[in-house]
Amino acid sequence: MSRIGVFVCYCGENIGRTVNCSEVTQRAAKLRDVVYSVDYKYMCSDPGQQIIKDAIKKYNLNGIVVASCSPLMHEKTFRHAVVEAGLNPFLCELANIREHCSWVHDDKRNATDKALDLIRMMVEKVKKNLPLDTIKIPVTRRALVIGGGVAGIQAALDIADGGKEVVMVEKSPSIGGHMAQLSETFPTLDCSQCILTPKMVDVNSHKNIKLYTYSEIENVKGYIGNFEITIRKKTRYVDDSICNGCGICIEKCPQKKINSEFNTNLGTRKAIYVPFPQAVPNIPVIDKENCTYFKNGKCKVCEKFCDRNAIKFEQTDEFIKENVGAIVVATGFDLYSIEKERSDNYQGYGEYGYGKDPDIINSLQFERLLSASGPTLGEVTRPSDGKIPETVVFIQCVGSRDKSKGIEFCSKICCMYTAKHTMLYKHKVHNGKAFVFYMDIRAAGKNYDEFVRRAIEEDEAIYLRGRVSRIYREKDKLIVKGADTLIGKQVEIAADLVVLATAMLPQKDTVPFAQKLGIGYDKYHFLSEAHPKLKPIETNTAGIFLAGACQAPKDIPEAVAQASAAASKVLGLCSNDQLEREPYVAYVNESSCIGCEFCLQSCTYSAIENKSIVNSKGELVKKVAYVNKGVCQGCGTCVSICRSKSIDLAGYTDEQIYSEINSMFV
Amino acid sequence: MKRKLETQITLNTLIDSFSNEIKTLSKVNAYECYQCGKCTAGCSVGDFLEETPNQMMRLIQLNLRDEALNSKTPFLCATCNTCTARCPMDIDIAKVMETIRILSEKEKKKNVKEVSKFSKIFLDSIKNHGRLFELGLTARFNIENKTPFKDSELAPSLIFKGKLSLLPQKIKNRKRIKKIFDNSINEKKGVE
Amino acid sequence: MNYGYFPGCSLHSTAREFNISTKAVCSSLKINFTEVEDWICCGATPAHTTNHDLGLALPYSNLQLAAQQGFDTLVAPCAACYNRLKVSDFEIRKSDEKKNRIHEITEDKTEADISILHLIEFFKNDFGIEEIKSAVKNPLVGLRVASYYGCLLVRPNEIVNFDDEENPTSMDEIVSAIGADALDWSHKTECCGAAHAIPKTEIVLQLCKKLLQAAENSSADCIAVACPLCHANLDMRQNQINKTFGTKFNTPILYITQLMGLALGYGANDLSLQSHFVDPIKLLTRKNLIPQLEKMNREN
Amino acid sequence: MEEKILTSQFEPKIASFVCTWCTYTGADLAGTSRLKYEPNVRIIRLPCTGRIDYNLIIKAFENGADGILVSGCHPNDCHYSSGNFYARRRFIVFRELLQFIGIDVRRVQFAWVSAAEGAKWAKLVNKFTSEIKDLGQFTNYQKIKRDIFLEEAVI
Ligand SMILES: Cc1cc2nc3c(=O)[nH]c(=O)nc-3n(C[C@H](O)[C@H](O)[C@H](O)COP(=O)(O)OP(=O)(O)OC[C@H]3O[C@@H](n4cnc5c(N)ncnc54)[C@H](O)[C@@H]3O)c2cc1C
Ligand SMILES: Cc1cc2nc3c(=O)[nH]c(=O)nc-3n(C[C@H](O)[C@H](O)[C@H](O)COP(=O)(O)OP(=O)(O)OC[C@H]3O[C@@H](n4cnc5c(N)ncnc54)[C@H](O)[C@@H]3O)c2cc1C
Ligand code: SF4
Ligand code: SF4
Ligand code: SF4
Ligand code: SF4
Ligand code: SF4
Ligand code: SF4
Ligand code: SF4
Ligand code: SF4
Repeated sequence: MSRIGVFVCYCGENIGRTVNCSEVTQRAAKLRDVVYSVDYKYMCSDPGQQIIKDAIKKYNLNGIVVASCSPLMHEKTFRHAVVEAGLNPFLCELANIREHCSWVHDDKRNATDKALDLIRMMVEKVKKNLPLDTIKIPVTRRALVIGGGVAGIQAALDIADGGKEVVMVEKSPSIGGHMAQLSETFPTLDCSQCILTPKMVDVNSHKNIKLYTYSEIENVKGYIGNFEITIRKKTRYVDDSICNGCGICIEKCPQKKINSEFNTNLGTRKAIYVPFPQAVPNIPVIDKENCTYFKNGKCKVCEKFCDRNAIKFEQTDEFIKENVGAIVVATGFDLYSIEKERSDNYQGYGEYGYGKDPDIINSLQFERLLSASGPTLGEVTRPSDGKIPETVVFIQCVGSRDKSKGIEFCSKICCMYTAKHTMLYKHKVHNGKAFVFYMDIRAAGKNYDEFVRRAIEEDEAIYLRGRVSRIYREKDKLIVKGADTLIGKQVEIAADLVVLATAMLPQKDTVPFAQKLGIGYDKYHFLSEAHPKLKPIETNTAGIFLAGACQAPKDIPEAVAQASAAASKVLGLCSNDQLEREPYVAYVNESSCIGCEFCLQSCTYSAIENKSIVNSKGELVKKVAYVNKGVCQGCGTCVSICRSKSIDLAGYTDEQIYSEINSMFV
Repeated sequence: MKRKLETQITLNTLIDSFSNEIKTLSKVNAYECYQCGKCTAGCSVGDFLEETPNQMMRLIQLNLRDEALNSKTPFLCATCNTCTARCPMDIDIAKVMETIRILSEKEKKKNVKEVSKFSKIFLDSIKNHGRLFELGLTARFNIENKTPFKDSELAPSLIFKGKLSLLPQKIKNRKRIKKIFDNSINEKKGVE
Repeated sequence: MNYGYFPGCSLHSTAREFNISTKAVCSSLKINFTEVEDWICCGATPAHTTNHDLGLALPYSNLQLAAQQGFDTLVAPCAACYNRLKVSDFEIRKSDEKKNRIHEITEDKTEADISILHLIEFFKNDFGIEEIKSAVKNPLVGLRVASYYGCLLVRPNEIVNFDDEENPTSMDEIVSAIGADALDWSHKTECCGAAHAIPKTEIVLQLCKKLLQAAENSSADCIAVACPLCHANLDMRQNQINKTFGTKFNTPILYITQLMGLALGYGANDLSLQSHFVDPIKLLTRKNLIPQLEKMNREN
Repeated sequence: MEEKILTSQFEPKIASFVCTWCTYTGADLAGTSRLKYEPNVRIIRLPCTGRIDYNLIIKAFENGADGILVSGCHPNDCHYSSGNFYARRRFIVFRELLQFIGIDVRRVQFAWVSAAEGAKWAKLVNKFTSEIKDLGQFTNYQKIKRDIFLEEAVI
């Protein structure tokens, strides 16, 4: 039996001026099941709220309609008042007779009639309201950080410093990411390794951080506050609990002509190796593909020399489970490669020789040539013959902003690092000349444009506005055929070295990875934020956050800023034992659900799963949909999809809405 | 730059008529061009141009129809398709050149008269014989172009080598070629 | 498959040797091509730059002829004809409106569903490089050949796409198959100036100079071509180039079929090697690559 | 005299389904900005247009609505990231169904009104109200209902 109370607010003159509130109050009293109806000048004031509380008790009300301002304004206020009177907050609804009525209409008659209609709709709705409880989700107060680039490192350190445990998973043998490969960094030109290495060491030694390198995410289960992660620890063939990083194995390994990934194939490494001297952890790994023992059963030189017996040829992949409440994804980027045969859908650059000429290199390779710890110890020389290049042509937007190659976005950082490259080159090769082909210069950060100006004004880089159509070799030189659209002429430069500012792409395996986590990605496979402006850190899956270049091209300052933001989100989440959520979530009527799974597919948040119903003998009776309350965001899309009307949304049930519709017009 | 620099143009009638015209005729939306200059960079005849290919695209963007139709560029274009092949925006620039050239020809704008004349004589030749009569073509071109001795050193050995026949090869069904010419060129719609 | 042969105007005049050598190669390899009867000129550059429809109708009319004569595949040795045939076929397949219009123009409703192959494409995809290799009797060992594709064989890639548009290799594969050295050089697909030869000779001279220079830089003995226009520009005008720029090029330009013919055992006369402006015979003799016996083993 | 004619004119009944994040808030803004619009609309607030199941619309017609206005966030602005796309897609199918059963599709309008577009909301209501006025009262729903067994008209 419904006992509804209606409380009509004048809002001073705001409502009262157009809506005849006392008439409305009287007419509302006559509505079916309304047992009490009253008006007051300011309902939200303390005395106003008191009227509601008193009435609930006095008239034993079980449904409240406040006819006042927008629910977005005072719904919380009145629901709070209702709770104080001992009623479930979700039995209170607001009829918006101010923003949607008195303020937008002049005609008193019309406004008054409409106000009554709005009240009637809410009275009918509230009768169907059910008491709901806010949802409480327990929180595992630790976090997982995937990816150990500068973004992942920053996020992990911030969370760990905030007192929460962090599990970090990095797929390569060392953390550091791309930043570890850089020479000096814009806009200040400080040495990349000098600022990164201490942070890497901190990660390894922090008491709150558990580091898994050479490891990947095998599986993710659960939802916000309660994720269960399976980590695959790939076989290193070196026992990291025994190895002390002495390096004797590396020194003695006879297999030494293997291209070094860290040095972008400009240098070599051994079959047992650490990617670079400052690697964290400083524990070698055996490259099975190239190890003589694995190839033909003989060698084991490393094992012989390791006096701690850390080499373990019989090692296999290990699987480890970790429970966390939140996840930060910081898997970074890949560089576009101009090769002809590409693993993705993008086309390579035939006009630039498909990467065949050793003196046409990409930007990361140039970073390695500039780096004091690089394959040339910081001397800029040509890969083909070791000569010091006197003319270097830099080409921007290679792959980026290029519809014909399938990549329409701007990679954002290449304008800046190209300017940096011209400066560093000039600092090393004083008589050298740098030419840059560009379309636009995008240097919109703090001190960025000044930086580019310096490259032009002080380090005398010649900037040519235009793209390059072709590069070909003519004897000792690379002929670069470009244009300067500012003078409207073709430009031909005979270069010793050509550096391509190739596009920043997402990690190659992003799609299966994102699917594993249940997070979205865009058409280029960058991971998607929940809202481009207001939720740039969140993903659509609650509890999973993004940091760094996995979301979009970013430079270090931005990657670090986003990482700290993600850390603060994680710390916010982990500062509670429990999460509270509004109870507007979908639920399934298991008896009528036919298990068609349409709702599963419609849910953007992957909140719906399959559930097997078994009888007492443990036999499968049927499969039905099951909504994970922790994940459901309450959009209701599934409700309108379900053909058997078996799924409904608490707070916005079919019954409630039909009641509104039925009472809408008299 | 050989050309007299006109430092000012007046864009008072920025209606999209020309860019729309090009769009209908060549299916190219000129506004997709972001003026990167890659077409210019690779243009085979770049050394000989006044307006570069990207500037031709710009003229369309600004709806400067007269300037475009009076440009020599479309006539000097060797239709090599390099620009089209490499344009990062997938714009068929060669097709645009061809379209402008046809418009210019139709409206008797300023153009490169040798090229224009050559085309006419070439087409006349095949219209008459069904196949190209190279000796006749060269001779007539040189006469009309007032360069009677151009390439004359080549002719004797060509004839000697049996490469240049003195009489045209004719096809049997000459009506067929005539129909094709009449039906496509005399059609009122013109270009398309 | 029933192959129609479309020689095009040049192969009956300035490029006679292309025709002769193609026929020689075909007969040696037992390839059966039948010339389309009463074909007309494809219109080359002047047609499509004068009138879009004319540029489509002339080649299409030839496709209709071929269809009427019962061919399902048309092989064109001339890159220009090939390109025009392909473009016309492409545009007309793309739009029914266009097709109706062209049918109106040719006053012929024949549906020309014909595949069009360039001779090189035919050798590579239909005949087979290995087959060529096994037929070689006189491998051209030590001959350094720069294969020149030019524009029309590789662009636009959307329409003519039997090879890579920036780094084509099919001709090189043939060159290797016949025992010569295929050079990876820089100007495989640069433009020679094409139809500008007569009206704008200065353009052609300059572009060809660059081409010859690039070939020389790669220390090529000769350049292989598959287009009469490219041939004429590079061979016939080499002397003019030398005069104009003070260069000393003496690079024989050979049709790929002439090189194949040599490898298959034909002699200089069979392949009309003497009809070039830049004499290839001296080079070939010096390298000892002309089969001693004229018409040696020709019939096998 | 004139006045009288105006007031006795047909006043359409319009039901509106809007999402809470964009259009409801936009309609609030129209109020806070004191924009004036026709009083014929009754709003039902939903979390997202993705929640709109088209039985709701049929139901509104059945209850006497002359026109129905559905509005949510702009594409890509959906609070739930893609609910409005679902709604949009379903709406396209739904239009066909409406046509099939003989309801003038102009009686159902789909719009995008963001939280900042109070003025757009006011304009939309006015425009739609006047359009429905022109279309006149929706009287043949009962007839249609008789003609076609609608209970199963599920999309
Ligand atoms: C040539 C060049 C020069 C640059 N110069 C500068 C500069 O001067 N100044 C500047 O500010 N920025 C510069 N940048 C940009 C800078 O490199 C990036 O902003 C920064 O590296 C982004 O860091 P990140 O952590 O997001 O990504 P990354 O550095 O790419 O790190 C991602 C990490 O995640 C790991 N990973 C990836 N996938 C997985 C997985 N599935 N599981 C586990 N681990 C995974 C990777 O192994 C890697 O360690 C430059 C970039 C380039 C290409
Ligand atoms: C014309 C224009 C268009 C734009 N368009 C876009 C767009 O389309 N998309 C986009 O993403 N961004 C846009 N922006 C940028 C966007 O406005 C800013 O990024 C954003 O407003 C910055 O927010 P903020 O909080 O840092 O600073 P602000 O918005 O400036 O807020 C600072 C606040 O601090 C208060 N304040 C200042 N000093 C003190 C003090 N001493 N004590 C107390 N309070 C103080 C100020 O009163 C103010 O309320 C645009 C900017 C402009 C100028
Ligand atoms: S409850 Fe709302 S309408 Fe009433 S006085 Fe307060 S603000 Fe005004
Ligand atoms: S066993 Fe393999 S890793 Fe060890 S030393 Fe030999 S080659 Fe190197
Ligand atoms: S940042 Fe500069 S170089 Fe890089 S894609 Fe954007 S505009 Fe091009
Ligand atoms: S100052 Fe503003 S308008 Fe100018 S380049 Fe920078 S971002 Fe663009
Ligand atoms: S209400 Fe929305 S978020 Fe929740 S289960 Fe349904 S579709 Fe998913
Ligand atoms: S759509 Fe409905 S019936 Fe189908 S699985 Fe989901 S709840 Fe069950
Ligand atoms: S290459 Fe394409 S985009 Fe670039 S200027 Fe030329 S037409 Fe424009
Ligand atoms: S098609 Fe014409 S404009 Fe384009 S590159 Fe060739 S010559 Fe230049």
